[in-house]
Amino acid sequence: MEITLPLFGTASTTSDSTGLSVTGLVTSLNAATPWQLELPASGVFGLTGPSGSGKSTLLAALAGQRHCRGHITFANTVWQRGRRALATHKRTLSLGFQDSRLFAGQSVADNLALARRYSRRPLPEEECGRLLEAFGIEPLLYQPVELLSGGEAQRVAVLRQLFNNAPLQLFDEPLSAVDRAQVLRRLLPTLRDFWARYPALVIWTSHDFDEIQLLAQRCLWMDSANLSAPLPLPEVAQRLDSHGVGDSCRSRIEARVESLNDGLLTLDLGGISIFADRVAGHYRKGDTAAFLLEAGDISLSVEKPGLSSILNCLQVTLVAKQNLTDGRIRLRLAAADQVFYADISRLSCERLELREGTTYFAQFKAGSLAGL
Amino acid sequence: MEITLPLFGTASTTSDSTGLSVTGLVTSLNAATPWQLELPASGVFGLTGPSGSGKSTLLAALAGQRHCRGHITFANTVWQRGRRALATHKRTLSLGFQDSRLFAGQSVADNLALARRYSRRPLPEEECGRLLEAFGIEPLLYQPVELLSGGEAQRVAVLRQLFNNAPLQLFDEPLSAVDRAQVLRRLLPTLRDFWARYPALVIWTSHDFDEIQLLAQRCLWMDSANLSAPLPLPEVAQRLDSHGVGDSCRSRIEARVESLNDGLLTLDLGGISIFADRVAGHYRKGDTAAFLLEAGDISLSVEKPGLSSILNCLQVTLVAKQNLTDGRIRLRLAAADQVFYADISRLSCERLELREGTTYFAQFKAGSLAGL
Amino acid sequence: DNCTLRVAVAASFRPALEEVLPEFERRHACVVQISSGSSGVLYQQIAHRAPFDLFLSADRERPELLEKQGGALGSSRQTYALGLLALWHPKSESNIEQLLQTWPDKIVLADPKVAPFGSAARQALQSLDLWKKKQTQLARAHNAGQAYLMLDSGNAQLGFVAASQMQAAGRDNYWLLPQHLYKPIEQQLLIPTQSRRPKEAQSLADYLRSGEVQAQLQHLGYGVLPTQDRSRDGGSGL
Amino acid sequence: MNIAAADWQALWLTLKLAGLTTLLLFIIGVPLAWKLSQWQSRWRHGIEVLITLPLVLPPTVLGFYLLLLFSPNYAPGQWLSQLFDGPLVFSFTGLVFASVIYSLPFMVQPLLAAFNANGQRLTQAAAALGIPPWAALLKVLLPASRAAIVSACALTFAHTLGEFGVVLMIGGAIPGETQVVSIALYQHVEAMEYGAAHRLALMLMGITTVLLLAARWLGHRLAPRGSNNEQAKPVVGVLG
Amino acid sequence: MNIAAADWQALWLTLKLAGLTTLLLFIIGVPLAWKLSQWQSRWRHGIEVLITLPLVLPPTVLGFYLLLLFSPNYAPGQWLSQLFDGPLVFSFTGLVFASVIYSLPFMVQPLLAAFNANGQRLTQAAAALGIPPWAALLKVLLPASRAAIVSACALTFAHTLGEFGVVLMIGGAIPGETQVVSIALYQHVEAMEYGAAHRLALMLMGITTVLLLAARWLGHRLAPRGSNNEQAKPVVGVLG
Ligand SMILES: Nc1ncnc2c1ncn2[C@@H]1O[C@H](COP(=O)(O)OP(=O)(O)OP(=O)(O)O)[C@@H](O)[C@H]1O
Ligand SMILES: Nc1ncnc2c1ncn2[C@@H]1O[C@H](COP(=O)(O)OP(=O)(O)OP(=O)(O)O)[C@@H](O)[C@H]1O
Ligand code: MOO
Ligand SMILES: [Mg+2]
Ligand SMILES: [Mg+2]
Repeated sequence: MEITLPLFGTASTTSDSTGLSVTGLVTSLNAATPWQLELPASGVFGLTGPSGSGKSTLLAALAGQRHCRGHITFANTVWQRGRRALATHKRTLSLGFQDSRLFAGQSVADNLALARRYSRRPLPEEECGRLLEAFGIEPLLYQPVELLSGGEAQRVAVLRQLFNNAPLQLFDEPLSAVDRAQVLRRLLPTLRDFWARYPALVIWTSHDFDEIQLLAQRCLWMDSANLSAPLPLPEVAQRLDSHGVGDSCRSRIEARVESLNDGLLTLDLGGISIFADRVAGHYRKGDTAAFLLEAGDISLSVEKPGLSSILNCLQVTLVAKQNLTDGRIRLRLAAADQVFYADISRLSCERLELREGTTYFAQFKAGSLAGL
Repeated sequence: MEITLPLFGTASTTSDSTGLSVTGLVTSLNAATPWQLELPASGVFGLTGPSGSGKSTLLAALAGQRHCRGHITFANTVWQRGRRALATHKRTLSLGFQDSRLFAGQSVADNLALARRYSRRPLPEEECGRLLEAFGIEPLLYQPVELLSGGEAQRVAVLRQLFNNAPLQLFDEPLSAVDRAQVLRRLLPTLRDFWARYPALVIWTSHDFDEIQLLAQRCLWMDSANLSAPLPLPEVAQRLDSHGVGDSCRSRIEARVESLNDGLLTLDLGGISIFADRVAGHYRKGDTAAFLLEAGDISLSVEKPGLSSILNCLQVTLVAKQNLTDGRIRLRLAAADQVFYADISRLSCERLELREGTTYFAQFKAGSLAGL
Repeated sequence: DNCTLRVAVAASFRPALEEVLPEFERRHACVVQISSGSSGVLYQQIAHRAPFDLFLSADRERPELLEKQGGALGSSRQTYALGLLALWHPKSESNIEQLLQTWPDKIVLADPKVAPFGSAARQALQSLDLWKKKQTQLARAHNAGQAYLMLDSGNAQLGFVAASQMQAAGRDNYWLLPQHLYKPIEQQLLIPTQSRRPKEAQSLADYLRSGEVQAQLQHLGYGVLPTQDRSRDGGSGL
Repeated sequence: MNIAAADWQALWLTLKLAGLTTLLLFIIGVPLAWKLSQWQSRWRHGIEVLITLPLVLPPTVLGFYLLLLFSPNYAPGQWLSQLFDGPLVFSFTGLVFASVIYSLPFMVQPLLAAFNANGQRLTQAAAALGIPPWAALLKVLLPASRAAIVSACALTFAHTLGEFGVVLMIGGAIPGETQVVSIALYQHVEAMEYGAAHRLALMLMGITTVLLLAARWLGHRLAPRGSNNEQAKPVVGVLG
Repeated sequence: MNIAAADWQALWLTLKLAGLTTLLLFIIGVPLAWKLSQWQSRWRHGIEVLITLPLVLPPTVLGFYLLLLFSPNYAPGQWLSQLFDGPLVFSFTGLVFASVIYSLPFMVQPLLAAFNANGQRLTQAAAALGIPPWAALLKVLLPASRAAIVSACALTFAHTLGEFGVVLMIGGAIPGETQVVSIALYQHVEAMEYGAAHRLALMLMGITTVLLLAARWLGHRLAPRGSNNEQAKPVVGVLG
């Protein structure tokens, strides 16, 4: 098979995947654990894992900027075969570095113009204007990049990459120095909308799992140079959890939109109405929407609870119990074909005499459902 | 008064503050809004605010690395008077830069050794070893700094600054590239313990408010080059909120430790027992400990609720109601001389017919109390 | 103590000097250290007290000037050789004048402003009334040595050099220019005031002017010294 | 100042020579330094040392070897003379050719240092946006290396102005063609026309100073506005 | 190879001169370049241009002015001669002195470029840890500028080796004292001893090449291990 492989950079007929296909990729970091990866031609994927685990190394290897061997194909084009590699600029990708790497000695506008000029799929003028506006870069356009603040530089770097609009976009902790308010309120929604309009395969590396959850459906997990296949977000959340973030097990819940009144969203979850507020974005009646529900936000009671400010109450089946390292107990609950987790204290578990297979009432506040 | 000011670098007798005192500090960024600041000789203070608002500029001005005028005194020593500035290396401070700035061409060990060598209060050997261990830097000691991953470089930079152990320590987004798990589980507890043993005045700049809450009692807020006086954390949380992070209003609650059994902490809050699990760290009976309670984690009911997995139930007085931009309502509650916030949906508020001045039952799970 | 003589010699005379020195060293049990350079540089150095015991210039003007400035020991200035101007030619049948007249290419000469052989070449061209006419064809070398290099490397085929150079290289594609075309190139020596061994220097001067060496010099491409100069034989300032 | 017409001519010729040489060396030196800075092989060190070698040979000796190289007696000289449509020796073209070889290290070394320092990072960043290598050089690396370019060009220009031994050897000091100011100056010194020498030396240094200052000022002007303004000021009047 | 004793002597003298000059210039150049790189005044450009000027004057003319400076006929020369306990002119000390002036730009320019590039950032970082300026220079800036230092020293060394005009003027070509290899080489050429000239030139370039390569290798070895290893490899055999 090695022999019949097509020439570099030319369309491959043997490879039938239009997405990214990585097999047996080995760098000096992961000699023992070659990386495998199969991703579709478009979609946003998170990438997270402990510091120093090899995330930046993976991105550099994908971009052909780090010594490696193995096999990389993207959009039917061979990028790497064995030790032979296609030059970075010939790969239809863009890579954002952890340290921004703006082009020194030039203004912000120059940086953006260059990225757009060499784009393979240039964005229309008005789209660029919209992005500039959303990223708050307009007032900085004629500033030399050396004078930008840390967060400003990161925003310019992301913007530069968006202007480039490559089919494969790799981001390395791109917004770590921007205030969370701006990220959550303006940047992430802008990015989500942008990729909806201009689809691309995006790998978004971040230590902020919220970022990943708001952008991606699935997430890659890197730990000590071991790369996992794309995982559903709850599973990554659990891994993060086992790495010590005590409060980050969030479950993804999908429900059909029933109505949106006065900021309160009514959803249908297997016949039961549940409520969500605090949800920005556009929901249309009949759409299926996804939400995050934090395990710690759910409480359980044996009998149907009385009137309280907790709006949502679901009848759930307790599937499994698991002891957490911090002394609490994680309950795996099932309702309406969906699985989610609730973390409660051991004391509650004993008091309520919870048993697997039994049905209970799970309560959570409308505000606990985080819209994506 | 200008005339009677003592010479630079010599102990001042007119200034009676042993801490940091800044008056009328003006850089090219804040010509219209001079900065004032009074901080004690030791303690950890957060610094946060939108990207590009001037945080790094403030730190640079304090360190004497940016053109400014005004008046800065620390520990009875004049650092800046008018346009005359004391050279950075003569100020008893350390400044960590947003971009790590490790000493290029040297190994990690060299970097750390240099910082310790020129320390004015060198740490004992075993303390350094403990920090190295806690920061996970030991295996990297002989690596050239050029090869460190983003998060590794940041950890080395923070460590370098700790080894320097200056009386005033300024940090600029020092852990933004480290995974949250490590930050919350290992680094922040280590830092808290360190500064308990080696007190210093610390300004900790971060976009991660959790970091600040876990380290600091008070926080400076910078917005469009306007610097506020040190604020209590809930107030900063609200400002962050009004800047758009919908889910970040956490209140600080202080309670006396009653007992610690099997991972469950029993606390006394004005005569009522409340429970907290998921709390790492060492608590001793009789200590007063601080916890964070997220506004969204609290639910209210009119009557005393029945048995559920929600362990904590407090009788509270509703002090004020405030409409949030996302359609929810923030309730200001008072109990046992403490004030905290609860966010509930408008629907609940209407259903429960909440009124200011009335007493209700506030419920929250044991897991919702995050230990500091 | 052993005797060392430091001699500053014009570059063009160096080969000849090296030829006759061994005999002198043998007779006087004296080691001679040679420093060669262009006469102009050597003049500058000696004027600024360079520690030389004897100065062999390639011209007459500089020793004269040095003497006038009080840089010479007594009346040590003397002529020790007569330079002969030669024309390097490309194995041609025609005569000097004709060849120079009709030559279409570059003509090499040493720089008339700084090199004695250069100013002699200028005089010769002026005598032939070619100086103005050939201005644009003249390629100036820094000194006679470089002029020779330009010709020897084949970058030019016609030019003025010193006869001594052609002799030393064993070449015969040259003509001696008729002596009436240029002022004689009187090469003079003097003993600088700072000389630490004026006695030995004087004996070297005398040796150079002796009949035996002069005969040798004629084989090396130098002319016969005019008699009035020989009459000053032995005139030591001591 | 009282400067002879021939000296003015020499001055003008020298400026032309130095300017042309700097321009040519810029065109040659930039890609050369860039390729070298990207080349990871151990041979690279060899080439870098090779580029330094024109410095090591005394200029007159270098001139001597150039004389041999230009000689129509040998193949290279014949080939060069065909290439440049006339012999290189005793011609302005030859001077330019020689100056280019002679001043090569002055252009390449500072550029190489700059490219080594931030070349890899920036070229990677450019390639990661699909910018091909040549465009990366011209549009990313050069603007970022502005200071090094000014420094390299200034050194090259100055060195060519002061070029003496090589020119002396292969130029032939033909007024208006190869008689550059360094030769005129030396002639004045040797001919003991000290007044003229001092005047010409002053003139040369004056003109050079003005040109170099202008180049720096231009390099500064071309930088995006605002840069370097707000850096830490040297501390004034610190006591204690 | 068949090299005369006098040539060996000249070679040894030259290496001594170049080595000593490089060492002295390193000691002078590092603080000078550093002060310049920190100096924010507009005068800085003037000083930088001033340092370039030794390049502009033809070496022989520079030598001429040095001759005037050293001359015991005038006051400065007398003072210098007292200072150095003997006249500078026509002595090895004088050659060192002249070489230091002559090669100054070669040491200062590359260092200045390096210090300008990362000096401010690193010095700030050092000062922000209480490290005083001098310690910052020695322990932070120099290790980070290793490549520039090697380059600067190599240029200085090479340039001093090839120094001709200045030495010619103020040296007096006294064997064993001031007769350096460039002069011996030129004398061979002038005396039409081409064989000896070629041999000596080859020898000179050979020794220089070895020394420069060794310096680079050393500079490389001194860097913390591992650096530069894992950078992007040039792409091999790319088709399409
Ligand atoms: N040297 C400078 N000269 C002029 N303007 C500057 C300079 N440095 C920064 N600025 C501008 O001043 C503003 C404040 O910058 P600063 O770095 O202090 O922000 P910050 O609060 O640290 O932001 P971030 O959180 O993104 O790091 C920014 O808009 C920046 O562009
Ligand atoms: N060029 C290199 N050569 C050798 N080792 C390297 C190189 N670059 C990085 N490393 C090491 O490889 C490991 C992985 O680095 P990498 O930058 O991929 O981590 P990362 O997952 O991106 O971490 P972070 O989240 O901190 O940025 C680190 O321990 C680092 O020290
Ligand atoms: O010294 Mo010479 O003899 O003409 O150059
Ligand atoms: Mg990384
Ligand atoms: Mg900042």
